[in-house]
Amino acid sequence: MTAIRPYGDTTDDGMVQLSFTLPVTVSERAREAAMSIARQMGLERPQVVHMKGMGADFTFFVVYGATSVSVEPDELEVEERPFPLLSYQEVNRAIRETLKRPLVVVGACTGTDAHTVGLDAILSMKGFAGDKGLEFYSEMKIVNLGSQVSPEEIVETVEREGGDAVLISQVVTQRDAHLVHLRQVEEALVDAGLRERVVLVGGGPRFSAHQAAELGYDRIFGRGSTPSEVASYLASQLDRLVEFGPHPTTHRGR
Amino acid sequence: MTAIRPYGDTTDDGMVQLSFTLPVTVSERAREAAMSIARQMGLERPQVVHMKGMGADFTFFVVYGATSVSVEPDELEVEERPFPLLSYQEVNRAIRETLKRPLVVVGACTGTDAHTVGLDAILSMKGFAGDKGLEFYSEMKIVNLGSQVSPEEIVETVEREGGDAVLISQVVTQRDAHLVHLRQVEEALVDAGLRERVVLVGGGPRFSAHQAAELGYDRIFGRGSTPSEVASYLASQLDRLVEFGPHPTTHRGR
Amino acid sequence: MAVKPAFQRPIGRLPIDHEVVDECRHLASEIAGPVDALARSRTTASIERASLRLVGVDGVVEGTEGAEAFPIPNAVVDAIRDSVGLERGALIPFFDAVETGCGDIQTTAGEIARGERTPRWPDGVDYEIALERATNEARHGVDRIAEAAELRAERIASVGDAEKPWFYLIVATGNIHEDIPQAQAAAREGADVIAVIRSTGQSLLDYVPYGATGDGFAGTFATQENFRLMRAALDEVGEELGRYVRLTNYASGLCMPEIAAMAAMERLDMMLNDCMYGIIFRDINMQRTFTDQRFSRMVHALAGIVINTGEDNYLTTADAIESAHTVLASQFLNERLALAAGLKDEQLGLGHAFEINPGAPDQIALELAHAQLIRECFPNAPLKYMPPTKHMTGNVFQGFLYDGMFNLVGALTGQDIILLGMMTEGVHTPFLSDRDLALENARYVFGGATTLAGEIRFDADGDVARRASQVLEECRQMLRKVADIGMFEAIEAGMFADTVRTRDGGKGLDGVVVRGDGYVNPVETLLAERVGVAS
Amino acid sequence: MAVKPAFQRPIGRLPIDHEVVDECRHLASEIAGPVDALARSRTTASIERASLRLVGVDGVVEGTEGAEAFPIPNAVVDAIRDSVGLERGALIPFFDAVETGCGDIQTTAGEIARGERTPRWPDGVDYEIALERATNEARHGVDRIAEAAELRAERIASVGDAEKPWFYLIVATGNIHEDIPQAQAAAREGADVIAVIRSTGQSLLDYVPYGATGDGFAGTFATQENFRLMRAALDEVGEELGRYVRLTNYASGLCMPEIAAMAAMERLDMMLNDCMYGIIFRDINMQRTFTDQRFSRMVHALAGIVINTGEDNYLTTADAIESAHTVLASQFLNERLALAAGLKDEQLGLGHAFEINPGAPDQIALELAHAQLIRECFPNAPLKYMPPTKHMTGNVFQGFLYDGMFNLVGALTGQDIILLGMMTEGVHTPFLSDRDLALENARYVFGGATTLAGEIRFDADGDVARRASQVLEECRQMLRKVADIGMFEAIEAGMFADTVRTRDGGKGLDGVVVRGDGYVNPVETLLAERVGVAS
Ligand code: B12
Ligand code: B12
Ligand SMILES: Cc1ncc(COP(=O)(O)O)c(C=O)c1O
Ligand SMILES: Cc1ncc(COP(=O)(O)O)c(C=O)c1O
Repeated sequence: MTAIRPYGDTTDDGMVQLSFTLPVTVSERAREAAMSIARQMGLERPQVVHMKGMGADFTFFVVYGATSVSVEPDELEVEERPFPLLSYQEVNRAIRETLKRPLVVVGACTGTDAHTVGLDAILSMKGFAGDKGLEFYSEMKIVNLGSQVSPEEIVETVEREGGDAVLISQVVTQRDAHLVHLRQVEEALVDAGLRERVVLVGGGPRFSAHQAAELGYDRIFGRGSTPSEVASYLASQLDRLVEFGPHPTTHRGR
Repeated sequence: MTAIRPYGDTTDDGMVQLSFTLPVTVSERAREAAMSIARQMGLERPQVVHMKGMGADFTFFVVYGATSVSVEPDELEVEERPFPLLSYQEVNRAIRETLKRPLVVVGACTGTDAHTVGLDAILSMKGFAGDKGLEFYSEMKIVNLGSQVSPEEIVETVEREGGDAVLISQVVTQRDAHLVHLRQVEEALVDAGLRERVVLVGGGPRFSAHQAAELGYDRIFGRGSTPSEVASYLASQLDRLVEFGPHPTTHRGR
Repeated sequence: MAVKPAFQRPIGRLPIDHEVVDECRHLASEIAGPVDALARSRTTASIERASLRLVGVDGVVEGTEGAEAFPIPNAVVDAIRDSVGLERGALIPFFDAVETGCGDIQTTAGEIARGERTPRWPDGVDYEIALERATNEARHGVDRIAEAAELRAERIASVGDAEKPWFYLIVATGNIHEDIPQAQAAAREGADVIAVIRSTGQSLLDYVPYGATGDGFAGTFATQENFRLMRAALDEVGEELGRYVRLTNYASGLCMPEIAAMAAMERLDMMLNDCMYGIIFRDINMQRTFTDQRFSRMVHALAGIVINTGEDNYLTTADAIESAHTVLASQFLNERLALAAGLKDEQLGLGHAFEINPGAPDQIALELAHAQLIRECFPNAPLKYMPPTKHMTGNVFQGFLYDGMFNLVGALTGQDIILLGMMTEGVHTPFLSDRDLALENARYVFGGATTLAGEIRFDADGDVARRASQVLEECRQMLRKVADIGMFEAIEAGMFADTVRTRDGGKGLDGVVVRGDGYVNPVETLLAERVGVAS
Repeated sequence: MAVKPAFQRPIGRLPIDHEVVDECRHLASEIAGPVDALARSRTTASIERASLRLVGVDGVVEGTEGAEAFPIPNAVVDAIRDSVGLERGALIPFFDAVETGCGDIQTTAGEIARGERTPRWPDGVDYEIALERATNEARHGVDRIAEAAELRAERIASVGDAEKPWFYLIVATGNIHEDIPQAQAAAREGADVIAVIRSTGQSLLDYVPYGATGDGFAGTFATQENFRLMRAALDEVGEELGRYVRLTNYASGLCMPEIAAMAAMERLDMMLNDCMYGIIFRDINMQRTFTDQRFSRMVHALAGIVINTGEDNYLTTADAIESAHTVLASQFLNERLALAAGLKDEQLGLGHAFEINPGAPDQIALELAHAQLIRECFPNAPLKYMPPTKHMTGNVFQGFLYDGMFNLVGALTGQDIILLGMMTEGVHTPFLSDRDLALENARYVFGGATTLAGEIRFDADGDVARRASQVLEECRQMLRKVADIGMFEAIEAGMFADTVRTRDGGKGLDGVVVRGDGYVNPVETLLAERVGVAS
């Protein structure tokens, strides 16, 4: 398949819609400034179709124009899910046969983030979009710490409960809060010498799978993820867990 | 003043909103394709916040991201109106004193364009946004040919009426209809040897003053133009008209 | 896609005076009488061409092509006009040529077009022979129209019909091959009706372009082949969706009768057809338009086509508050002239629009009043409600909201056909995504508010009720004036859209012919007979 | 900007059973009784700190800075807790130190904070002296609160007040210096109320950050200095616009009493203050929150501050149709506990929200039913209506439409305070342009539909009326259950938002102290006296 371009109403017309604010008083000069921004972004014959002053110091613009960039979808490497999607039974069986004990999952919203709906969608019975949550899996033990949990509490819990998987949720992204907070948990686990013993998973609406490496996580789930995807992923990591043998602290945990 | 950048909620964050369609089936691959388009347009850390399939062959995207481009408004040359804005009386006086006869204005929507509201806004008594139209000026004679007028009819009318100014409106821009049609009128006037004798003015919502030269027009008016601006412009061109002396055909015209 | 809640037409919600409504209807038929009489006393080049097309004349003169291709029906009618004149119609001279020639319709038409044969007016037996052949062929032609209606009914019965309200979307790329995928995408996302907008200026062409075209400006040429291609594409997607997808085009213009005939033959489902649009908005001669609209409407009537009238156009130039009553007045006239041409109430897609200045105080309340008033005046008509256009700017966000409020008023007042607004109305002809967003908008609003139509009431002495009665009264006053001076005089006096048109001015007068005695047009006679109106 | 049409609160539009409403009120006071008793029998570290702040203790301990700066009021209360305990309140030990020391409040506070002096419990004359000084200073402090109310009234009288409904907009950059220009731009485009959202997690801090801050996450720290700066900026733009612009912040959290006091001193106009939000949504100990909410509400009452309750939060986690009645139930409880703390009906900005799934059938009709029901139940409260959030996605166009329908329902049901929705709710904290578009949206809808509020009626046995009665009945059932088992037990049983909280669980219990006999707090006593409730 060949390269494609944005489509307005004719193949390859390249039409896109753009809107933005400039910190400048509304005026013809402002319009030209917007045109210049649009051109610098590669739009041909851009049209400022709307210009509105907001207070004395800002102006909002809506622009339409044609971009010449194109993309070959087939050339892109899109990561296909590197693990098979399993059924409820398959996941339970895998845990029973490979791990030979319940899989302990510790979940939390860390830092100052109090958005628990996403994490609950993955963990709680109720689940998400008709897909039951991890609490529903007979072979898993879920410890849902809820919101605004500090890295220290998470580490303690992993030790106490003998956590196999750690699930961290971050929803607030302003000023990169989500990256900062995920890293803090990862570091705390490293410091506690637990990092290799657990499957570390992060998630939230503004993440994409790519980011796992840079954050030091085993896997990252983005918007719309389902519990079964998460369960299937955990099942795919069981061998690794077995390798490490039982948690040193597990017995305390039970 | 220094360079400015698009403003989301923090100075210089460079945030812009973008939306477009790609002729591809909705999928993760489609999302990546959109990301690629956004990056090629210079957006840093673009986020595809919305992706929707439209039928089987197209997908719509909404993207937010930060652009690094900036602009220095003061550096831009913005054409300041090259003629003074005159009052109703001043315009009439100028015509009386300089031209010493009524100024004959021929207006038309040419080609297949039937959008007369814009031209009427400039020509008719009623005018535009509370600003009376050219018919209201005692020293002007207005011949409004209305819609879908051929270049030939326009030339004939200019000859018959002894037109001093020719006002052409074009609203439909699809497939550059407006440019094509304006040029046709200009060429017809050239062929008839009338081009230098008349002030040739074009207008429509999608034009900008810049385009006059390339189209061979004396002046182009864009969206939101007012009759007084047009009247003032015509008044600024009287000397030129005088130079050419009376229209060869004028007498036939009266 | 969310299923539409049960559609209903809320009636009896406003305390309007029905005697005033009755008087308006009475005035309208008084006014329409002379117009219909004029139409029955004349024929036009386009009516004769349409009749020839219905008996099988088609194609273009060799050597001519593209948008400029010269149609054989035009060549034949011109030849007949130049030889024997059109006062007695074109069919007799034409079938005389067929019968005295090789007997084949298309071949003979080609010969006449190339000037190889000169038509004559036959007498005696020749006349009888020509008349008999003409009558037989006319019967086939008229049957073909009726069959289109049956075929539509069958298809709907087999694939299933769309629920009301019908979401009506426009495609306008200029190229039928871009139009098709866009129309199909729209249908898949919920469009019930697809309208292919015509290229600018086609309405002023005195012939119909030929074949599949890709060179329209801001619209695609209306050609029989383009009709066929789009109808087939929609049938295909209709099968896929289990929902019959309707197709619309524009009859108005210098070729109303011919385009109406083509639409009937290609099984289009709706046609823009207004008794005055051409006169007021395209400066087409009034005798031409009045005569053509009658013939084209008889064709629509028999073909089971729903007509869409163009009252929305009044509000694109005039103020929607000041001129609200002109819309209503025009609807009463369109209704009357439609019934006179054999159309049934169920075929009257009377048009109106949501065009009040968004900055005007209480605009939403006023739009509700206007839309509900029209609903109450025409309880059995499938009303066509048009979205905001004039006040749409480049602020596509705000525009999307206006379209949402339009949808809401449409839902609350039970409008049947909803022409979905485009957020980019103020910018460009619709993008594929504009249409898709418009459908999402409509699904949300109609899904959420349709049942309210059944249970909302308006305070009997509130502003909405007051406004509705006021508009109705202004309409009565206007119709009384028109009735006083007569329709032609009213148009000459600029009483419609402040536009002055004279009886003999405008385009296309040369194509109007007063029927001489001995005028014969079996197609027209049979049509009138079938739809039950005087020929 | 279009002027708002005359605001009205449509009442008596639904045939709801007012005996049920009365029973709900009755049940609410039954339920609230023990809660108020508990609050009157306890004090908290934050109440004592708030009292100290009101008598003039401020500042942070030298050497500590930024978001981590440790406030002197905390240091003083900690010192008193460690020396003599808080059972009898902090004011007597503190003023004893003042009187036996240099006599200056702030100096003495500094000394105690630095550990240079250890507070003691004075006896005999010393006690009398300390009490007298405490009482005098308390009187000044309480006067200062009352003066804020007067000053507001004067300013409104001089610059002019905003018309209802009030458009409420949020700024949330994290940096007060970015917040200010954005708030001013919003005010210039029509914002009547500006809310500065707090940095995430501030509600769990057991101290109030100090000074002007720029390092908040998704919100700006609530500090007295930030309050002052924004209030001044809004006064400035208010002068310019000839319209008093209101300022809002959040009291809820571990420092409710202190933030309430700061808000009063800096003349904020509204405060988010809910009797249960901290317990349910922030896992703050219930004794702490119930005790703190009472003190903070007495402060608001005297300061003429309108409280905003947080019922909208129930719908961000639960389904808006299933849980509609929980919103109403919570409103009855918030109302009761507010009146018990001296607030007047006009100060009760009871919250609710437009959160029904946009895909649900008849969602617009259902939202109308819910909003109108609440309007009918609380005819004198300045209701605060919250926009869609949960179902807002990255489709900003569709989101803009949802916000428009929210505005419409707000207009039709006469909601007083409209928190304008952001089309980018599903994406990021508001951009400056998001706010401006939201205002344009609101001007259009309220300008166009407000008068309809006066004249729309609903079919007495239609879905809207039926739905309203159903929700009211479900609310009664819930309140009956709560009344049966008691409030604390109900929360322990997870009857609110399916969230289980125990009496001794959650954050901040360590700051709760049962008042011993001999508890003295002139600030609290005077406040109760002034607002006319039992101390
Ligand atoms: C509900 C909500 C709230 C509720 C939260 C209730 C609760 N108990 O969770 C309340 C009202 C308390 C709230 C408060 C605030 N909120 Co809030 N809130 C939302 C809202 C409306 C919906 C979020 C939601 O529930 N989504 C539904 C869930 C199912 O989706 P999800 O979180 O994406 O989760 C899915 C995936 O991401 C993934 N996933 C998520 N986590 C994890 C974890 C793992 C391990 C895995 C595998 C997968 C996974 O799986 C889930 C299922 O598919 C959004 C706006 C919006 N429409 O998105 C704003 C939003 C998230 N909130 C926002 C803000 C700023 C706040 C506040 C900070 C505002 C303030 N200063 O007061 C406060 C403070 C809260 C805090 N301290 O963090 C912003 C965040 C902006 C940003 N990008 O930084 C948003 C986007 C609104 C906005 N535009 O401003 N909020
Ligand atoms: C009203 C209208 C109509 C009316 C026109 C009635 C009439 N007598 O004019 C009707 C219903 C007939 C109509 C029909 C069509 N329309 Co139309 N119409 C509009 C609409 C809604 C408003 C235009 C308008 O009146 N603006 C108000 C005037 C005052 O503004 P203006 O034209 O910009 O004029 C100002 C300036 O531009 C300037 N100016 C303009 N001309 C001149 C000339 C001179 C000399 C000077 C100095 C200044 C000047 O001064 C004016 C005052 O400031 C626009 C959508 C929109 N909201 O813009 C679509 C629009 C212009 N129409 C459009 C189309 C495609 C059509 C059709 C071709 C559709 C079809 N295929 O059927 C038809 C055919 C008409 C034809 N043959 O040209 C498209 C054009 C797309 C494009 N950019 O190419 C638009 C943008 C709608 C859309 N998004 O699809 N239309
Ligand atoms: C009744 C009617 N006919 C035809 C048209 C289109 O006409 P034209 O093709 O002349 O632009 C319209 C457009 O609004 C209309 O309302
Ligand atoms: C009543 C109430 N208080 C406080 C807040 C903000 O709380 P926090 O600062 O804990 O996010 C909200 C937010 O929705 C609220 O509704």
